[in-house]
Amino acid sequence: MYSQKIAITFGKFLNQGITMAELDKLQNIVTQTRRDILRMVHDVNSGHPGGSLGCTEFFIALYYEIMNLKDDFDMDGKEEDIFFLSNGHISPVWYSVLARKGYFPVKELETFRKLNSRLQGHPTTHEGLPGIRVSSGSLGQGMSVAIGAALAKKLNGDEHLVYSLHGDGELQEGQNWEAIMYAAGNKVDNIISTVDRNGQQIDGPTEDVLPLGNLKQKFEAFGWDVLEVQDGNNLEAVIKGLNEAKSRTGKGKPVAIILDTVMGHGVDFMMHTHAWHGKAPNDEQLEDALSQNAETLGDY
Amino acid sequence: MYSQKIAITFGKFLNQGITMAELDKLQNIVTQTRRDILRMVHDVNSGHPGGSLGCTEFFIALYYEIMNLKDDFDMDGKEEDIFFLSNGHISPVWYSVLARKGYFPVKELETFRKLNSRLQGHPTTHEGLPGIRVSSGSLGQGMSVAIGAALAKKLNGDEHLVYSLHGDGELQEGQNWEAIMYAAGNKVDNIISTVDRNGQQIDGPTEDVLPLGNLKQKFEAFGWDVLEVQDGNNLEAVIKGLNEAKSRTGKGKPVAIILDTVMGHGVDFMMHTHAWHGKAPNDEQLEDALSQNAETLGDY
Amino acid sequence: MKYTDQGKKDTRSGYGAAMTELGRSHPNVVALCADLVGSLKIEDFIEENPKRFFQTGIAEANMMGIAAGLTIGGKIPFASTFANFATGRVYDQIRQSIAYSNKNVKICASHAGLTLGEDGATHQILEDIGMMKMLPGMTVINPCDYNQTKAATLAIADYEGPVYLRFGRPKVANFTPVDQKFEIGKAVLLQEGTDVTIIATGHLVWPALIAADNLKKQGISAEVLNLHTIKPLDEAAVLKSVKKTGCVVTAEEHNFLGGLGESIARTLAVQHPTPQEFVATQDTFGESGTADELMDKYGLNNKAIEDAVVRVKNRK
Amino acid sequence: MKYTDQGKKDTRSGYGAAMTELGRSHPNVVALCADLVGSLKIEDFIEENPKRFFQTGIAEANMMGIAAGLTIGGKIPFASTFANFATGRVYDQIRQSIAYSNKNVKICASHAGLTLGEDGATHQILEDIGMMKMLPGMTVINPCDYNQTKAATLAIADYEGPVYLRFGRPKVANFTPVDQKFEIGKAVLLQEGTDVTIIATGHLVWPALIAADNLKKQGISAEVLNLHTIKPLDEAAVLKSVKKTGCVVTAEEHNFLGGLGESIARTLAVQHPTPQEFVATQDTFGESGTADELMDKYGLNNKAIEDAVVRVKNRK
Ligand SMILES: Cc1ncc(C[n+]2csc(CCOP(=O)(O)OP(=O)(O)O)c2C)c(N)n1
Ligand SMILES: Cc1ncc(C[n+]2csc(CCOP(=O)(O)OP(=O)(O)O)c2C)c(N)n1
Ligand SMILES: [Mg+2]
Ligand SMILES: [Mg+2]
Repeated sequence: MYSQKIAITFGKFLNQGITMAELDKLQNIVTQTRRDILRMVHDVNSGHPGGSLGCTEFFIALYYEIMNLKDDFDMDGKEEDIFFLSNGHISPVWYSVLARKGYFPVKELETFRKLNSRLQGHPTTHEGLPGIRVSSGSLGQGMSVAIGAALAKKLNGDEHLVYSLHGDGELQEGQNWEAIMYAAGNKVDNIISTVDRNGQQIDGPTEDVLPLGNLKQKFEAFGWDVLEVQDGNNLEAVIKGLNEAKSRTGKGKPVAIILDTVMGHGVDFMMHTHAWHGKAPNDEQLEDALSQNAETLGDY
Repeated sequence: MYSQKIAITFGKFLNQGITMAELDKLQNIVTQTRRDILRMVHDVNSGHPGGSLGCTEFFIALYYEIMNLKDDFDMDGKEEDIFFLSNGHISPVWYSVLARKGYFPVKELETFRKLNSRLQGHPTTHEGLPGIRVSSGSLGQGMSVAIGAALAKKLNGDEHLVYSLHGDGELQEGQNWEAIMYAAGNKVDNIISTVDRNGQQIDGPTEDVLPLGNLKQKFEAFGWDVLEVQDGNNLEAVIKGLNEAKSRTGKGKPVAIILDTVMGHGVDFMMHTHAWHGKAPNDEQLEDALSQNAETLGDY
Repeated sequence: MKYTDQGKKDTRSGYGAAMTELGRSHPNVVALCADLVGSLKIEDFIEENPKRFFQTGIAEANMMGIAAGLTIGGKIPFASTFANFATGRVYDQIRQSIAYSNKNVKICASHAGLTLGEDGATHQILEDIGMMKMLPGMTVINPCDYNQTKAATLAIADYEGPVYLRFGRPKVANFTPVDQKFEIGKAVLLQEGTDVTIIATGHLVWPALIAADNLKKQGISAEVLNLHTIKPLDEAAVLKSVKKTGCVVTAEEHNFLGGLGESIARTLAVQHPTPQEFVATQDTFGESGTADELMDKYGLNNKAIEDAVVRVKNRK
Repeated sequence: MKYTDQGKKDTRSGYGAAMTELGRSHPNVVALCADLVGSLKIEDFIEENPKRFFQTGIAEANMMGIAAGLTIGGKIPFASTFANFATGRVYDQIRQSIAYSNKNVKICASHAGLTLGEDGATHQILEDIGMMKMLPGMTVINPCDYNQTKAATLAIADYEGPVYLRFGRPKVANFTPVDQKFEIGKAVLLQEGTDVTIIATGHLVWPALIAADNLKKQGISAEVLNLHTIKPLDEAAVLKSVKKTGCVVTAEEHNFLGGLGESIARTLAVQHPTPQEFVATQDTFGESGTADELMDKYGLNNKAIEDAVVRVKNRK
């Protein structure tokens, strides 16, 4: 079961290194996840590969090295770390990681975005998919929910952490800044919110569409402790960054990670452009993309 | 008509002083406005004196010294400066100023918050009250509207400015930060947005309710040019601040004024507390309050 | 009349009183508010349970999201503010993070309708019932007086699932029995009659009773249903009554578009087409004025109900 | 059938095409979008009028406020995004800054209803008609095909006042005459009949025509009204038809709560109580799937309309 691995690796880091062998193993999972993403969106000719591919290392780091998870999924998530995906459109990467961690059968990935599936276009609790605690898809709502869950943990005397992920374009939604202001003002210091700073959104580069500028400065002006992780597609760097963030929790400030990623990472023709934000590859493109990410753990 | 005064004073300042005699005259209007506010809210035993009293100097400065206004009111406001009140609950001060500037009969102030009045609890265009261009009252919407009007001015080649006023508590609404991000990103540099930094909101001091912290730093992190005016209840300081802000327009950045005011200013027992945010004085309290603000121009 | 006013009280104070009780009886109940603690009458809850209260400042969207998050970990959040800011301001947040996510959040909304008075139209939501009833899985409740609001607040704490509870600001007749249990989704037959069914909700229930009384003097026998739960709709009670009387007047402090009246019209159109009249606002915004002035001007009183009854009876 | 599909097209492209024309003909028309330019098909407008386009990023509330502000100075803003984010996300902003302020803003919403498909429930608003119809002064339009969406977009530019225009993503039959002028508030009688009135809007109009055709083969004569304007409601057209046929089926890509169906039920309850059946979603969220799969699963097709007709005829 997925928690086995966790039982072994949990608590191992915190300013410690990770062995090359372990990294290799995780890297294989990263590659397989990319294949899953590509095959899922291709199969239904819809969905969001760009952000998913860019956040793959983050998800693998989080679920395999960072979070302390219980054996079985329950909605309350007491006495374990919990994660919220606010930018719900990158559901493919989450579904792949959840499936391969054992939350539900890997085979079920083939139902993605199809009628009667638990793997809805955007993540939802409505169909009872294990691993998911709130619906997302309409942007800008996830940080508020994560804060609520973090407050519940405090009330419950539960020292585990709450993680959340947000698109950079998503930060244009004002609700985020309500949440950001709230979390700092109320010392919600058991939350680590990561921003997928890929610099892209649907209509183009974020700085063309509506400049976000210096996000570190903005979060800091709102009272957060902010960490910038430059290479968000380097697994080791991501793990290190997340561990560093972890070490900054419990100090009276919420913690943000500005994670520089490349949209479409791992597929050369999808990288550095918003073109693949929400577009699936055709047969030929899929073949090309998969050839750049060789099967490691077996396709679903 | 109200524009006469303007015709004389417009363009006089911009880093210039104001004579003592002129100041005295304006100060008299300030005092009368305070009387109007108090009498209006007392009469209907409802409305918001605290913020109104705190922003009186701002309104008098704006309408008598700063804005360039046309003779007659029209909705489009082309070729004149225009003003938006986002924190609509402080309508009493605006109504008094508009009436005494000639937008509508001073006598009409006595209809405030009564059935069938044009002077609704919160400002509205719905009843056709001259001087008002959009409804407010539901907080957080005014800056977006002001930006829209500023963009229209740019499209129309109209070099006049757009002014807006916002409560400090109001800045907790996320829509403001959407607007703040937009205005900077799109170089809306024909807008001057003032924040009534009275440090109070309904449930208490802003820093207790939900800390706003350093507002200058926040606006600057979002790309605005920010001016702090320490004594927002000193008419000269306010005029100076507004003129300084004016001189900073047209330089590629939206301009914000953080105006330190005292809620309830001018009435000793109303000052420095949120208690009078939305409460009317009783008969005795009114008498006391009016005795601190002697009639100058004649009550309505 | 068989009901007597035990003394005028505001329904929001019924909410506040119940919150105080829930604070003592239900350790998992938490409260949220967006800078309107005094208006929501939850000072006692906060004083007794400071750690179980979350002040979000003027940020209703964030409040709804935090409420959703608090359910994860077993809390039962009561998120409260003015009705406009508890619905229209945050519809999409309620929709996704609460309704579609099936979170056990209680959205508690004061100052609904016209009767908050002088603040005027920006604060007078007349569309909240319509909005909330359209959300799949949402329970929509509009109690009629202090006692019933208190009972409803207690009841929804023990009900699992999202709820919209709507109440108001003015002091109105408090006439339901102090110990009457609140049954979600079950209309209360207040008065039996044979000539017409009056289905009222919220602040219109008391005027409906007065109307029934006045109508009796004119020889018209009106049945009065207190439809405190607009969703799920007690179709059985509605149909039973309407089949007997043959015509219906609905009365609500809401736009006649989208509200309780249209729910009844729909139910009847599908099951038993019946002449109906709507006592409701007529697709206008509200305005400043006292509660009573407004109810009179916008035709939300016993007189309007009586007139509607006469109209609808003639259409049988 | 007397209508022929001129070739399947998406209604949103009708919007885009009209925007291109308005860009050339109406110098005061400006466009806004919240990071969904491609989905709204306004690339041509933007290319030809870069200064008259405002990209707000993912900030719909701000977009609505800016649109309101742009009217001050004489602009005619077309603010466009997905229907969910154009309504529920910004209801209070529309309410105060646009509707209550009576601003000449056109809210143009694509991807309404189920038929946007795979994105699922968070994007599938089925409550927008209900929300927008409850706003005093709002005009609510849901055209049925590419040609009509284009005509409606052109028409609202010349109409003074706030408008909600709702259209969709899938390619559907394009069958209304290419040069048919769009008359706001005037239902189009597509097919005369005597046994039943089918009142359809949006994507349900074409299925309604197919249903009428099939019903004819069974000897049932159905009248079909294209009710493209839900508000103001063409009560005269509705009543005229229903008084003739004696029963009605409403069909809409919307929750049966709060939408067109309830508007009809209300109108009839007050003026002419009539058996009615609702073809609409049954108070559920949507889900992922292709447009066709979803319309079938949720009972929004000609078959569902035919069944409803048979049911309602038996209730006459
Ligand atoms: C409230 C809301 N508005 C608009 C959308 C449509 N939308 C989906 S993804 C997206 C762009 C998101 O940009 P970003 O957060 O940077 O994610 P990325 O494209 O980098 O994956 C938009 C506008 C939405 N889902 N929710
Ligand atoms: C969206 C919204 N939420 C809540 C309210 C209720 N309300 C009116 S004034 C106010 C406090 C405003 O604080 P601030 O902006 O600092 O104004 P001040 O009290 O200083 O006048 C609140 C919460 C409102 N009008 N609009
Ligand atoms: Mg991005
Ligand atoms: Mg303040």
